[in-house]
Amino acid sequence: MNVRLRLFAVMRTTLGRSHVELELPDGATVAQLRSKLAEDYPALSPLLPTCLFAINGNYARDEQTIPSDSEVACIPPVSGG
Amino acid sequence: MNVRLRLFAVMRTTLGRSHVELELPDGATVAQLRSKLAEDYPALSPLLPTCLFAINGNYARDEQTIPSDSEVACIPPVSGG
Amino acid sequence: MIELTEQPIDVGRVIQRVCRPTAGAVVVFLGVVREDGQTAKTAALEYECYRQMAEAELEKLQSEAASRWPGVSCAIVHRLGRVPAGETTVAIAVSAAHRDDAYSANRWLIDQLKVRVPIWKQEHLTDGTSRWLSQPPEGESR
Amino acid sequence: MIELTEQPIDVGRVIQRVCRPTAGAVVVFLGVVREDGQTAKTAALEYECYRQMAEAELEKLQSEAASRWPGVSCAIVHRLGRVPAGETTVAIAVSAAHRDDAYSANRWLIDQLKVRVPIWKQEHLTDGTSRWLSQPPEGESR
Repeated sequence: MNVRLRLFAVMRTTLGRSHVELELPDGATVAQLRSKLAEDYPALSPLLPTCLFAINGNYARDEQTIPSDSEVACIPPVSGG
Repeated sequence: MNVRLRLFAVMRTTLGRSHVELELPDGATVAQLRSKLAEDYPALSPLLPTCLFAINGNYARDEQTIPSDSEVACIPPVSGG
Repeated sequence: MIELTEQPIDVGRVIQRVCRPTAGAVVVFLGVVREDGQTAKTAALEYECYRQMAEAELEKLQSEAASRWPGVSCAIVHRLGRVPAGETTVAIAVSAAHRDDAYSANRWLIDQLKVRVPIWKQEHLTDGTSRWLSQPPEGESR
Repeated sequence: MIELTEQPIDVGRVIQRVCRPTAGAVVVFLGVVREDGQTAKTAALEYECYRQMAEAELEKLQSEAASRWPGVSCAIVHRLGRVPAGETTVAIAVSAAHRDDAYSANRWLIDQLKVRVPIWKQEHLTDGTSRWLSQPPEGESR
């Protein structure tokens, strides 16, 4: 499946893009997404260990599977307030 | 010496007066003032155990002596805020 | 800034007084007249004070807060006279570099104010009766 | 009331939103842009967010606060975009019958906001450089 991943903050400015498209096996997990992202975009790799991911606006654990057609986002350490 | 004692809040409304004059021996303590007040104004007596006294705008302990010509005030439990 | 006033409290002005280039956090406490008397509803609270001493005690609180939490700025305004239900009776604003100090100093100031500063309130109920209030037991306090 | 806005925050309006006849205490937290960058001075902070998720997380915080501290009302407004030094970045107002709950819920809300809500800030310094900030270690936090 094709996943459109939203990027924010340092991830967005590092790549100069607000989203990337990733090709993943159907039923892939967040962990697989994380690996694929590091592989396809090595510039993001050092930032990934502190990033979380969200599926359809909810934080998702690494073992969670990604439903097709979901909105997936990479969430670097937040700094609101 | 003659002491002019300022009254506030429940003490003031109980007596209907914002001050009283008390005749005390020179060098009298706050404890003596307290007794004299209860004696001269029995209506205040039940309220006195929870009252503090202030001399010239500072809280004063019972054993403290009252300088002549000082401003003395009876401070019932405060309830600001 | 220390103020005892018969006028409604302008909260924006109180906050303005603690603004500093070094301040990253501001905590504000407002006491408000609640409508819940024990039997009838509260129509208003009426505050009286021993003015010189109240001002002096508030100044002491301000200095003590500045020693306990270096770098904080604070402003305390207390209303006097009759304050109708829904209006603000006291406003305490504290600014600090970081929020820990702003919260701690603010909470300390209102707690100390309520036990040390010679200000008293009388509750006027909607049934026409009145009573002097003293501080409720710990945990019940507003 | 939950709001993410590009406009300056009107603190009076945020406070107004938590006024209730049962409220005796209101605690307000304001985050302000400090002028102290590490090397040069901070000229502004620039906030970006993942809007749908940030709004949803703020709504969750509001409901969770209402379950933990029954009877509290809260309002949270966060500024987005470029916020110059001295201006307010976030305002959290909490009203409660008594002050214990107002302080606790307010503090809990800002602490949670800073770790859970997808909002990010970039610091623009007066020397023209910029950097993304993440939350400083515990105790250092604003």
